[in-house]
Amino acid sequence: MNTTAERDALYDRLIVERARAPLYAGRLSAPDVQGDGRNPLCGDKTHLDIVLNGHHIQDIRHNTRGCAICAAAADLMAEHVRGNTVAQALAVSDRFRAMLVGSPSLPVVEAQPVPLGALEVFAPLQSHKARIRCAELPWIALKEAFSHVDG
Amino acid sequence: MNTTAERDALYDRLIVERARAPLYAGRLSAPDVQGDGRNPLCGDKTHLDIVLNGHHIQDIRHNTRGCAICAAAADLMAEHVRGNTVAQALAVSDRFRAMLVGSPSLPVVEAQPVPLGALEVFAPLQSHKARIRCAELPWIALKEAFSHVDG
Amino acid sequence: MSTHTSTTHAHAQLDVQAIRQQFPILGEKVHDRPLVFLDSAASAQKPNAVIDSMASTMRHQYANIHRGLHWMSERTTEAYEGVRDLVADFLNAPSREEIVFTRNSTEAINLVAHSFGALLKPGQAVLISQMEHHANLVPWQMLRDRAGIDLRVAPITDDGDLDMDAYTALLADGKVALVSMTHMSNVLGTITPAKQIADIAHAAGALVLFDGSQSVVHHKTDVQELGADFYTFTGHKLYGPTGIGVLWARRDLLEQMPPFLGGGDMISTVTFERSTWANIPHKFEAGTPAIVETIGLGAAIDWVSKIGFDAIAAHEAELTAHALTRLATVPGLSIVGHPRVRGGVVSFTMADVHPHDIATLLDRNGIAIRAGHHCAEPLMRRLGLSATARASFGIYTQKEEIDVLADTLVRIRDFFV
Amino acid sequence: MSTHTSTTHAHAQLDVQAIRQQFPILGEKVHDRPLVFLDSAASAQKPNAVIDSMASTMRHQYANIHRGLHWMSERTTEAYEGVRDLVADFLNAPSREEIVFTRNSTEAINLVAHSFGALLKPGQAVLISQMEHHANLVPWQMLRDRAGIDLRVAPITDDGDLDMDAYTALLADGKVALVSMTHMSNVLGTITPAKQIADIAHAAGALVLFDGSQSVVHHKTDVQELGADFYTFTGHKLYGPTGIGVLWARRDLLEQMPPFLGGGDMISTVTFERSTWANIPHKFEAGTPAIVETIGLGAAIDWVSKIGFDAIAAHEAELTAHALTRLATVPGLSIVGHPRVRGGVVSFTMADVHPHDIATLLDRNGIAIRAGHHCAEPLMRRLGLSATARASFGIYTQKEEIDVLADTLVRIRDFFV
Ligand SMILES: Cc1ncc(COP(=O)(O)O)c(C=O)c1O
Ligand SMILES: Cc1ncc(COP(=O)(O)O)c(C=O)c1O
Repeated sequence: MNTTAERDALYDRLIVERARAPLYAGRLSAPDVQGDGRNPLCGDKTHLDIVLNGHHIQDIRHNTRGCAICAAAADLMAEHVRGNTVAQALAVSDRFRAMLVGSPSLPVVEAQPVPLGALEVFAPLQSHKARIRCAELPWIALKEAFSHVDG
Repeated sequence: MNTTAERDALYDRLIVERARAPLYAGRLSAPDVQGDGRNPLCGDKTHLDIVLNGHHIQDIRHNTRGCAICAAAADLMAEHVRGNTVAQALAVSDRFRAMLVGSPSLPVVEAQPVPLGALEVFAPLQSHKARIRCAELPWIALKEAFSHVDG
Repeated sequence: MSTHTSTTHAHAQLDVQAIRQQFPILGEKVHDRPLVFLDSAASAQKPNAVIDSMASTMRHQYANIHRGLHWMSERTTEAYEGVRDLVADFLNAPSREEIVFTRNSTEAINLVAHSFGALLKPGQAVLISQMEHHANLVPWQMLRDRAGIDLRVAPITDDGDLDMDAYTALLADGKVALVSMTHMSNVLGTITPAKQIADIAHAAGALVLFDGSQSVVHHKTDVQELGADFYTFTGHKLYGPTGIGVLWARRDLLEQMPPFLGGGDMISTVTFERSTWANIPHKFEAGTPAIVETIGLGAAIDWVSKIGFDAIAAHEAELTAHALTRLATVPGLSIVGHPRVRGGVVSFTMADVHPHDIATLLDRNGIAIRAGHHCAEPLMRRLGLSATARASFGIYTQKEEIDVLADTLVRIRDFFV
Repeated sequence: MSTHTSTTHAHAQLDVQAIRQQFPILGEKVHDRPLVFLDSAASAQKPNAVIDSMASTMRHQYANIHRGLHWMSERTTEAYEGVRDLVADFLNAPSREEIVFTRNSTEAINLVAHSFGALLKPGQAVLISQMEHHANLVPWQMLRDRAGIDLRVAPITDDGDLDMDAYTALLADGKVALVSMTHMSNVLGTITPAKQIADIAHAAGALVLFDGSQSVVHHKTDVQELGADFYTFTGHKLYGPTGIGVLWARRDLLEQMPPFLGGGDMISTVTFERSTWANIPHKFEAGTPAIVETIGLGAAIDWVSKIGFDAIAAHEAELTAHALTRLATVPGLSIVGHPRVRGGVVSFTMADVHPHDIATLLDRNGIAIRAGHHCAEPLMRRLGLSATARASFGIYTQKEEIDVLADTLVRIRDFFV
């Protein structure tokens, strides 16, 4: 589907692949914390299982039913935050959100710039505001999981 | 007030005079029937006292508080229907209404044309629809008065 | 599944090109592609006739209505009240006083739930169907919770038709005071057998309201022939303005119902102690109405009437048949709903591609469709789906646009599989 | 009587000619005379900026909002929601989520009477004033009759000001839950001391709603500075479209209040058994809103803001002062209401000439004013009148038009006496 694909930086190959064949899908047998996200508007759902090691995210798996944006966002989030401290993960979350909404309040020079890496494939959502919540859903679930954990 | 008067066939001299100095204002001491009209929108009010002689309107007086159109309509109505039979008066009422609303359903050739005489000064109300009810109020009171009388 | 419509003169032909010329927006580009607008069931685009009538009212002849004695006010009142005649005619309502202007269909149904609902007693019931838009569900839930009435739901068949036996059975105990049902589903396209629904309701002592939001757009509506007691529709789906809708109800019902909103224009007299109400329909129109929008609705009705529902229905039946044929060739695509009689709305899903991804990818190609629960969550649950993609057709839709849709869907599917 | 306004920069000057150029309707003739439009308090005329923004939305960028994933829908949603920001700014509301779009002021007040009213208990009271428009009286009467609350009426002085002592006394027993009062009388022109009214209400444990239908047009409104809890206004008096109004309310109040109308867009989830509500403000906006009208309201607010309330208030104060001076010279004319602070609305009567005759005769001369009870019957009764004539002024009003009014009134009076 050349024309459509070319026209559509939004559906980066990476997003489509991770939606189809996620690397971090599944459940963990003994998670320390769990989180859920649900968007009643479109039926998107995600569940997170997380194993902590001190402040660090030792392992993370997601169980996602939803659109490609949501599914890929969950998988790429899991990949990105694995090994992070909780505080680092939450900082990524803020940075990710700022990228999506194109926030002008984003500090231009950050003391400790938080790299987004592969998560930058979601940047084109800026012009599809109605889909931003799809990419955010896993991050909402992550925040929920950490809501009882000190950073 | 030349310009205004000239421009304003609606406020015929006759209307203004009858509003200011009505000939049929007042009450009758022993009316056979009475009628009331009231327009809450503008506070116009009229009360009719009528003495009948068989089917004929022997005497009629009105007590009107309202705008010039309403006051003059009451006075000219009283003048017009005095001596009429009830049936004749009601026929005039219909004819008057048809004139005001410019009814296209008015029969073009009437078997017994009902002359309106001086009441025709109200014809320009056709283009001031919001004022038609002012001229109609006395006729509504007349209908009420006759509602228990056989024509 | 047939694509039957009530048209009798199939030879009535639409000049779609000439019609498209009258919709400036159809010349716009989206993501550098010509706009292919297949979302008319959400809201239709507006012809110049409507846009110009609104602009010209504001430019040349505007003032507040009803209470003014001056020329601008009298002319604007005439224009506004003239639309009441037009709407009465459009629905073949017995009288203009039975036409109440509202913001939209939603407000019209809420008005009935509030004012007719005030006449209901605990233990009485309202009966809706499984395929209602939230607009014809939530107001009745709110009434149920407020007034202790019962809310019943008539099931649909797997094809997406009302289950007539179950419907009849739900009326059997004589407790249903009102059947409130869609005249056309905004998800399945189903055109419900309104006359039959009304007859069965009446036989059981129930009144009937039809939500005509979708259906008035596609065929001629005759509330007397249908045997309706209430009927609602919304201007913006009928090529008219936003902010204006219509409730039609039988005179005796409107007369019994207490008012809905209080304020100017709906009163006869007011004292601090008590107020008395104006005659119908004014009793139900409080405050300054959507004057310019009502006039715009009049222009829309004029415009649609001039084209004629014979031609419109024939055109839309052809489009719908074409869409069903073409979409059947897209790998992995399933049509949602196979009703006996349908209007120009087609819902579908695609294996392995979420409806939201379909919608976004179509949009990148300039094609506007809708995806989601379409304000009919309980219906989605009945269908076992969380969302569908929906293409819907209007007067200005061209067969070629449906071809573009089908071709693009094939490419989207390739992309994902 | 002073014609004080809150303007501080009296030097801010309006170029009235340039402004009039932007209102095509002001070039119209009525009965062969140039239109002299002195009825803006009933509804203002619309500048090109508003007309064009609505027409251009419908021509170039329109679709239903919120639920759409396609470009037209997203852009229209942005435009619609952008107006919420504008309105929040216009009223200096603490947050955009506190802005609810309604059809008009009347619906906004009804929404509060319904949804805030649902939180009141029998024995609690709502306090209004003697000079309320029916829109701020009838909804409370209906609530009283429905919910068993008490409705109290604060008297006005003979000059047409709120009687502050009586007002304070009516709050003394602590039973008043809500004071609902006009911020400017549409009959007397009175601008009420809102800040003081709010302080006294709050001290007595009552909340306060201001009906800003008339006042937002004439001066800058700051709901935080006023200490308001609810505030309402209507688009069509603010040079904006019909069919769109605004309720502002404090977030915590909106959050506590149950929804008003049920339907699409106001829900979070729906099953046949129960529904849950969307967050504020959407909880209060059921169904397809007046999308194009909201965008038009945004254009009106932009337009008015660019001119600036300093200049507007100064211009209208000058016009009002001029009107009071010139009308004083008309034989037999009495001004109705001599409030301490007033906006650009002047009611009057003439000995021996009924207000309706005045209005019709002025109209024959091209001059549009209003005559009647102005949807304030109880106020008329308080004043011992059945009707008044009312001239009202806007941004586009010229001193010369007031002169034409006064001269024509003299001739009308001559005609009758
Ligand atoms: C003081 C006041 N309140 C309320 C209203 C009602 O406004 P609307 O008819 O736009 O709801 C008006 C205008 O008519 C008014 O002047
Ligand atoms: C079947 C049906 N009913 C009701 C509605 C509600 O219409 P509106 O949002 O204009 O009130 C719609 C459209 O959204 C609909 O499709």
